[in-house]
Amino acid sequence: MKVGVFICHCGNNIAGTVDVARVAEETRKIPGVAYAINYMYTCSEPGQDQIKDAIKKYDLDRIVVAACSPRMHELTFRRTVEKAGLNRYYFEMANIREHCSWIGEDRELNTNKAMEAVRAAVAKVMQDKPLYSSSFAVNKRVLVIGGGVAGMQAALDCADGGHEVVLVEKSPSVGGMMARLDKTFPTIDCSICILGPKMVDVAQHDLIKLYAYSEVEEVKGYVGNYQIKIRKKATYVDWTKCTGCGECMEKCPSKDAYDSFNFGVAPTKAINIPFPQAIPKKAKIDPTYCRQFTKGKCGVCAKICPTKAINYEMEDEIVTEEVGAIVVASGYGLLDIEKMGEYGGGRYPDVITAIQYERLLNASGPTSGHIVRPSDHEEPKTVVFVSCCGSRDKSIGVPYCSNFCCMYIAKQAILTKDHMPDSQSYVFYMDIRSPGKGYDEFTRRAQEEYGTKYIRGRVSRIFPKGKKMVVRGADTLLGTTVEIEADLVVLANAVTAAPGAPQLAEKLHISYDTNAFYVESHPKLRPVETNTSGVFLAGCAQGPKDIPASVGQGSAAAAKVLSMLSKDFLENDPAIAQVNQNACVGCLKCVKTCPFQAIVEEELRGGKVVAKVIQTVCAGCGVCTSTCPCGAIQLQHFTDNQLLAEVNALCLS
Amino acid sequence: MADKDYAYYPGCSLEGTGSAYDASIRLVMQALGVEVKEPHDWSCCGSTPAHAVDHLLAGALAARNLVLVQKMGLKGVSAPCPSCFSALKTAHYRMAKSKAFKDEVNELLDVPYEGTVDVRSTLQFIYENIGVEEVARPVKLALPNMKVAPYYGCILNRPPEIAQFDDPENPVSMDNLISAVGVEVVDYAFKMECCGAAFGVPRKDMVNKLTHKVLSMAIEAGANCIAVACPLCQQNLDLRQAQVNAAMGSSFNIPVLYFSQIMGLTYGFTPKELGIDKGVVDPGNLIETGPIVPKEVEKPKKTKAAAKEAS
Amino acid sequence: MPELAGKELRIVGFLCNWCSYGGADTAGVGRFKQPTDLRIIRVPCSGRIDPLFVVKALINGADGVLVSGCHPRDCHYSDGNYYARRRLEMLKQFLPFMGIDGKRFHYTWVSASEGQRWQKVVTDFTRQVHGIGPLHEKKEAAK
Amino acid sequence: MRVINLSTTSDASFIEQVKKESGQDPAECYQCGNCTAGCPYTEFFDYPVSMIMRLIQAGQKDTVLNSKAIWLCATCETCTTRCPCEVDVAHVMDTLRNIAYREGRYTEKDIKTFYEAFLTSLKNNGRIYELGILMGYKAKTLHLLADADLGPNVLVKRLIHFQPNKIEGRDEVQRIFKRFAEKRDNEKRDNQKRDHHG
Amino acid sequence: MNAQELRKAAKEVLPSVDVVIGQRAGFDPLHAEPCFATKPEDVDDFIASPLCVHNLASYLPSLKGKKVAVVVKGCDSRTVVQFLEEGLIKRENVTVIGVPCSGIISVKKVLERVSHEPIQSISFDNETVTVKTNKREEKIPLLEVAPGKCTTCQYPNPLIFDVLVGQKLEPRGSAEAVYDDIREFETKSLEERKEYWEKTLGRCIRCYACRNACPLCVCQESCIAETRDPHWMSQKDDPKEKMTFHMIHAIHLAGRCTECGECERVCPMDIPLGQLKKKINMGMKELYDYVPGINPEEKPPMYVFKVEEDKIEEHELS
Repeated sequence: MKVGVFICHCGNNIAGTVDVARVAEETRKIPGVAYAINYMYTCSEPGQDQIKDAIKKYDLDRIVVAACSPRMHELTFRRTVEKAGLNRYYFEMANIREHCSWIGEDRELNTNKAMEAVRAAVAKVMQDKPLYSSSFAVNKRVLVIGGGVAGMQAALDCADGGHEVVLVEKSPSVGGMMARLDKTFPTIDCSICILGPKMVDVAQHDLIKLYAYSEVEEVKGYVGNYQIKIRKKATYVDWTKCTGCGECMEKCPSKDAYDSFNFGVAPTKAINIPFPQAIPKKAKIDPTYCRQFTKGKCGVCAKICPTKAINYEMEDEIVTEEVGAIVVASGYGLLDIEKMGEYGGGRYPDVITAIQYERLLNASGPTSGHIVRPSDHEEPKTVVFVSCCGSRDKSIGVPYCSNFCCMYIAKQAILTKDHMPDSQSYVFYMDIRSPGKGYDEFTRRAQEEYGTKYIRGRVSRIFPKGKKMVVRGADTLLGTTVEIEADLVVLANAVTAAPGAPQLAEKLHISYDTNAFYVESHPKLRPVETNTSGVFLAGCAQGPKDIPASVGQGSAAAAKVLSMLSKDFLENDPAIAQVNQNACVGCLKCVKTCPFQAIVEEELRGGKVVAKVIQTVCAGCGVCTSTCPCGAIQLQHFTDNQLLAEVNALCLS
Repeated sequence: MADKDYAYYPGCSLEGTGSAYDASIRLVMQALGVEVKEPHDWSCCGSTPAHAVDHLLAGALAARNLVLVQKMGLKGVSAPCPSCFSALKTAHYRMAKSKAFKDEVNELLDVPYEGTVDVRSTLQFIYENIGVEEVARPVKLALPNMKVAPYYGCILNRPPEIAQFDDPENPVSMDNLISAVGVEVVDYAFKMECCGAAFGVPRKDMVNKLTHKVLSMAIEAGANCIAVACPLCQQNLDLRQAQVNAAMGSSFNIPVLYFSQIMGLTYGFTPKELGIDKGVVDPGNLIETGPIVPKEVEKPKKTKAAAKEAS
Repeated sequence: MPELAGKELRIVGFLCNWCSYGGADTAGVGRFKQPTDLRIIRVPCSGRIDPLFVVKALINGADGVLVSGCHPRDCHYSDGNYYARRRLEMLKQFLPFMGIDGKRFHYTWVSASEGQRWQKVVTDFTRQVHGIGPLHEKKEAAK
Repeated sequence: MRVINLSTTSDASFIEQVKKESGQDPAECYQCGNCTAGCPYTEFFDYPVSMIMRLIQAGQKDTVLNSKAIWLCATCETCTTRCPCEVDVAHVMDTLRNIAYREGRYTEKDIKTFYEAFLTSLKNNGRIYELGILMGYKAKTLHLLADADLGPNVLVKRLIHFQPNKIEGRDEVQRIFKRFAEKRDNEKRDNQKRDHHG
Repeated sequence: MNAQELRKAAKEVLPSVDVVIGQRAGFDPLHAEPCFATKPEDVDDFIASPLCVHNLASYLPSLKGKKVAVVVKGCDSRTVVQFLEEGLIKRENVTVIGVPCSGIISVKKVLERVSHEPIQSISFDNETVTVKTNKREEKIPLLEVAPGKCTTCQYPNPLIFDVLVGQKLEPRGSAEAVYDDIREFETKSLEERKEYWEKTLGRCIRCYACRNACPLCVCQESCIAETRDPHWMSQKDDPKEKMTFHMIHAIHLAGRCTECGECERVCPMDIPLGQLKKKINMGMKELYDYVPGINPEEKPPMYVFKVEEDKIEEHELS
């Protein structure tokens, strides 16, 4: 065995606090090391060439690079050694930068530590085995979860790329939050006017199969070969017959149903089509309000429906779809303002949320765009906007900024003035966050052209006084408490993860952060990938973001899907578990603990029962290896012997 | 149902200005069949002046009393006065949280505090350990004229980490107790805005303004009587009403009763027994009792915490 | 020589690739200074860490062993750290029975973003191990 | 307006002291102003609460410890309850008052006198004797007529009793005060020694 | 215990199984040996007495695929249950003949008691053992020559059985007292414990009898103490390697060991190996509220988890 070791200076990053020449010198004494040298920038092209040349010149068969973190350059160097004809797994990195030169102050100790790291890496590389990927066929259909603007964008881009798309939307219509907005910042263009055509495209695209009012029930399989169970929730209306004429909604006698599309700003009918531009434009019965369900008799809609589409006996239906890639665009939720006791916690009718206000502003909303106070339906003259309602408030568990509230508050303030020129708006803010193109100018316009009064401080208390709501906040620039007697208070309540986000993540085997937003593979370089290959992210499911960013991410996720599906076969990572059938005693404890159900029981000829790894499902965690009492199942590249070699190198000397 | 075997720490105010609070609580407890166990030879909790001057001294003065309860072998202690409650509970909380602080405090004491005593306000004790159902049982009479605005003051349930009782922004315990004995309650926004009582002696200017705000909000909401659970609040809102009127040009004349006095009235005790005559503002016909008129039982209001749990 | 005699003790760390190894990288990028005693072995997941590796290290020369994985709920492989927690806790309770101070072995959770937490874990654990002293007789390092 | 030279006047040891004694990190405050907004006393303060927090962050020891605000805070806990950064602001105010008291800075003398009258009564009797405190306070502040308008009412209604209620364990309470005084004296001496050597 | 009843029961079971495993008299009066009965006359050799020290359940996994009936004491039955928990045997293939047991003998203790004089006969009456040697006759209370597990036995009655032979008995002593010996050992200092184990385990000759006798050591010839891949241990005669081996054995049995005592019984060097496993079991009970071999429906704690563990707290660094 001839190991070559390359010790990188990383300019002064390593050489500054580690005596790299001495490390090389000591490394040469390690048995098995045939060649060791230190070099300025090993990852540079000449640096890599040096490795390739040395492999040929000295007939090296294993390579160690002592440099930065393997999370940084492991792949780079694997490719290098591969180009020089070695198996890419005959390579190890010793991290002497992040874990050594950057954190230790004493040159002598650092140098010693670097030598130790090299010794462990050499011990490991000498135990390394060549590994080879195997390939498997890819199903070229795509599942998109969530029919908001991000999901629709991803679905359309994938479909335009020639792949069949299964789009699953939880609510009865696609459109998401954007469909509820009146106007969008900073252009003040009508939200549904720009979104509507996209929704129609989704409905009419030959390659898009839309499941509205449906949810993902179960996800099985692995990248390239997923089996998805989808629950089509009972609508009690046969959508193959419903024409969306709206007759039923008009005649329905149950008028107090909660309107989730309008966030309860006004009631709706028990049978309803959520909004005029809905896609699909189909009616659905809400059984908690429908008299047929609550009282057992009514049947008005069934009687008048011209196509006889009503079916009170309908039940949920489970369908299965097979896909190769998944885009998760499941959107966001909003903080329940009951958590804000000092703002009345939802007890005062004239303290509303911004999305409710959006519905009041909207011409197709329940008030036809007329702004009225919920308590007495009078037009408010003084409107106070409270930003950071829950956001950046770790005391209620939302430590982050909700990203786009500053902008929509400015928009709503502008629209308020447009609707009611004699009104006065106030905005309580902590910081105005407006870093997008044309955004800061927009918030300035709200103040300069529309006379919105911005007050720098948080609101501490909102309480009623006669017909008014008193908003007591601080003006920290004035250095005192201020009070405003408002007719209407609009809370910019925090953006939260969508309800049920953790459960969906568990089904998909993707990680979510403490706030239940989904975690991308790398915050900068892999922003739409997840740690589960084949599953991609778009929109607010990954974190609060505005419309352009969501659309951008939808397209980015689609691009990732398209590039993945451009191949007919995918290669698996060979660093997965492997069973030594001779050693396996068939106790099958590994089957019990595998988090991915990647291990199954196999009966050999002669009746011996052993464990068997499904290569494509195994994710390479190694739980099985530490479960197996006899070491018969080994995670490749992290086998017991490989890790023991490192332990022994560090301990037994 | 939680344990009812708690000590009762009246505190200095209830021996003086708040004697009517003490008397009414003892009567209410008697009607509810709960024995009042006063720790022998209790001392002052230290109140605001102690913690304003030094946390360690404050901790030790309070902890001496917790040690007395510890010696009685009881699970906990209830204190009617929020100031005492806060002093005792804060001492307990900080000693539980920091061993260093606990050791320092115990160095000052003859007998160390082991950290085992559950401290509650007497309001919390009645509300949680006895419960609204039991509280409704001894009711004999109605108070048809009374419309009560419960005033909680600042520290009965604040800060929530320490007080661990009711909702810190919209408390409902006193509302529910008074409703439970059949008396009408009005909701208003200043249930817990500070009335400034702590500075009643040295800074009357501040107190007048703050008290004025609280009283006007309650009256605006339609109340003709204020219920309190604090001897300092009672003194401040009642005794100083004339001072407030003089300073602020108002003409308030609203009686301020302890919640326990209101409960006592419905249990059939006389105003004199309950010390209602010790108040400055005459309650007049508000305390006239009448026969109970059965009405639909209102559901108790939910606290935020309970609502959250339910969802 | 494995540790600089007199200045260091021998501490072996097992870190999961996705969270804690990344957290240690983050600490490095942030230049958060740490004691140098720790030697890190990278594993894909804390669930890969057989308690026997810890035993092996402690019996054969390590004075302390540190294991760190993703926080519960954050495991890259969704469940690996839950198994690790059970197994390592078992070991933690068993070691003192054999006469090995349980404080020589610590397991914890550090995410890839928690550079400062990593610095604190390393600093505190190193101090803790130094507080107990060496587990093995130290041979004079041959210079 | 005063110009503050942050290079020369920011007292890092003061920030550290507040942090240590209160157990709260002033750096966690991001100056949203919620405490100031909710504080019932803002109108009486010379510096609103959020500005006291800012002054601590800026290490302005004298301005903070000489402020009226720290004496006028009634520890009503509104700020603590609503602080989005989970800073126990009321406890910080209390700590500042403790430090100011120890250093002999009493910007609101009447309040300090009232506290002392209260604690003296406590020390002497083990319990509080309201009339005694009032008398002691009036004698010291010379506000002899304070609350005189209340007098007849109070006396008539017998709210205040005329005899102090002394407890048996008075000496135990006095021992608390004694040990406390000794402890603080020793600390002071140690600090002086250290300063001297340092 | 009554041998007649046992033989009767075994004969009734025999036609429906391939083999009935019991114990019969061994090569000397003190020893019994396993007896694999396939014919009714084999059953006539069965004995039932404190001499029946073998845990016969150990044979079950190796007889996979056969219909087997096995005679078990209370403690042995836990092994059966544990096999079921781990899916190592199929319930329908096993017929359990349960025998309540008031204690067995420790051959080593008996021999010590009679100073290793050759034994001519041994008999049992209630809980008294009468031993005749070539020099004398001695009556000894059974518990004085019983293995440690019997003195605090909580499971005198089989926990699982198809046929029960004999009357059910009461547990011996309180459940808390079971771990008294462990707690007492833990009053020693860390240094004393380390020294004790170094010395005690130093006696080990690495014969692997403990492992071979252990019913739950599923690996047997694949045991990582002897394999090259993975290469956990060298064959060097070194105290560290001995310590490593016994810790491997104990840790592999975490949440699995039913404390049948076979490892100690067979150890030629008289090493109290059961203590290591017992200590870990104590932790399993405290941490996961789990006792091995009690409930066939349970899952051993090392192969499951809870997202929120009830008893595990984050460890603070000092």
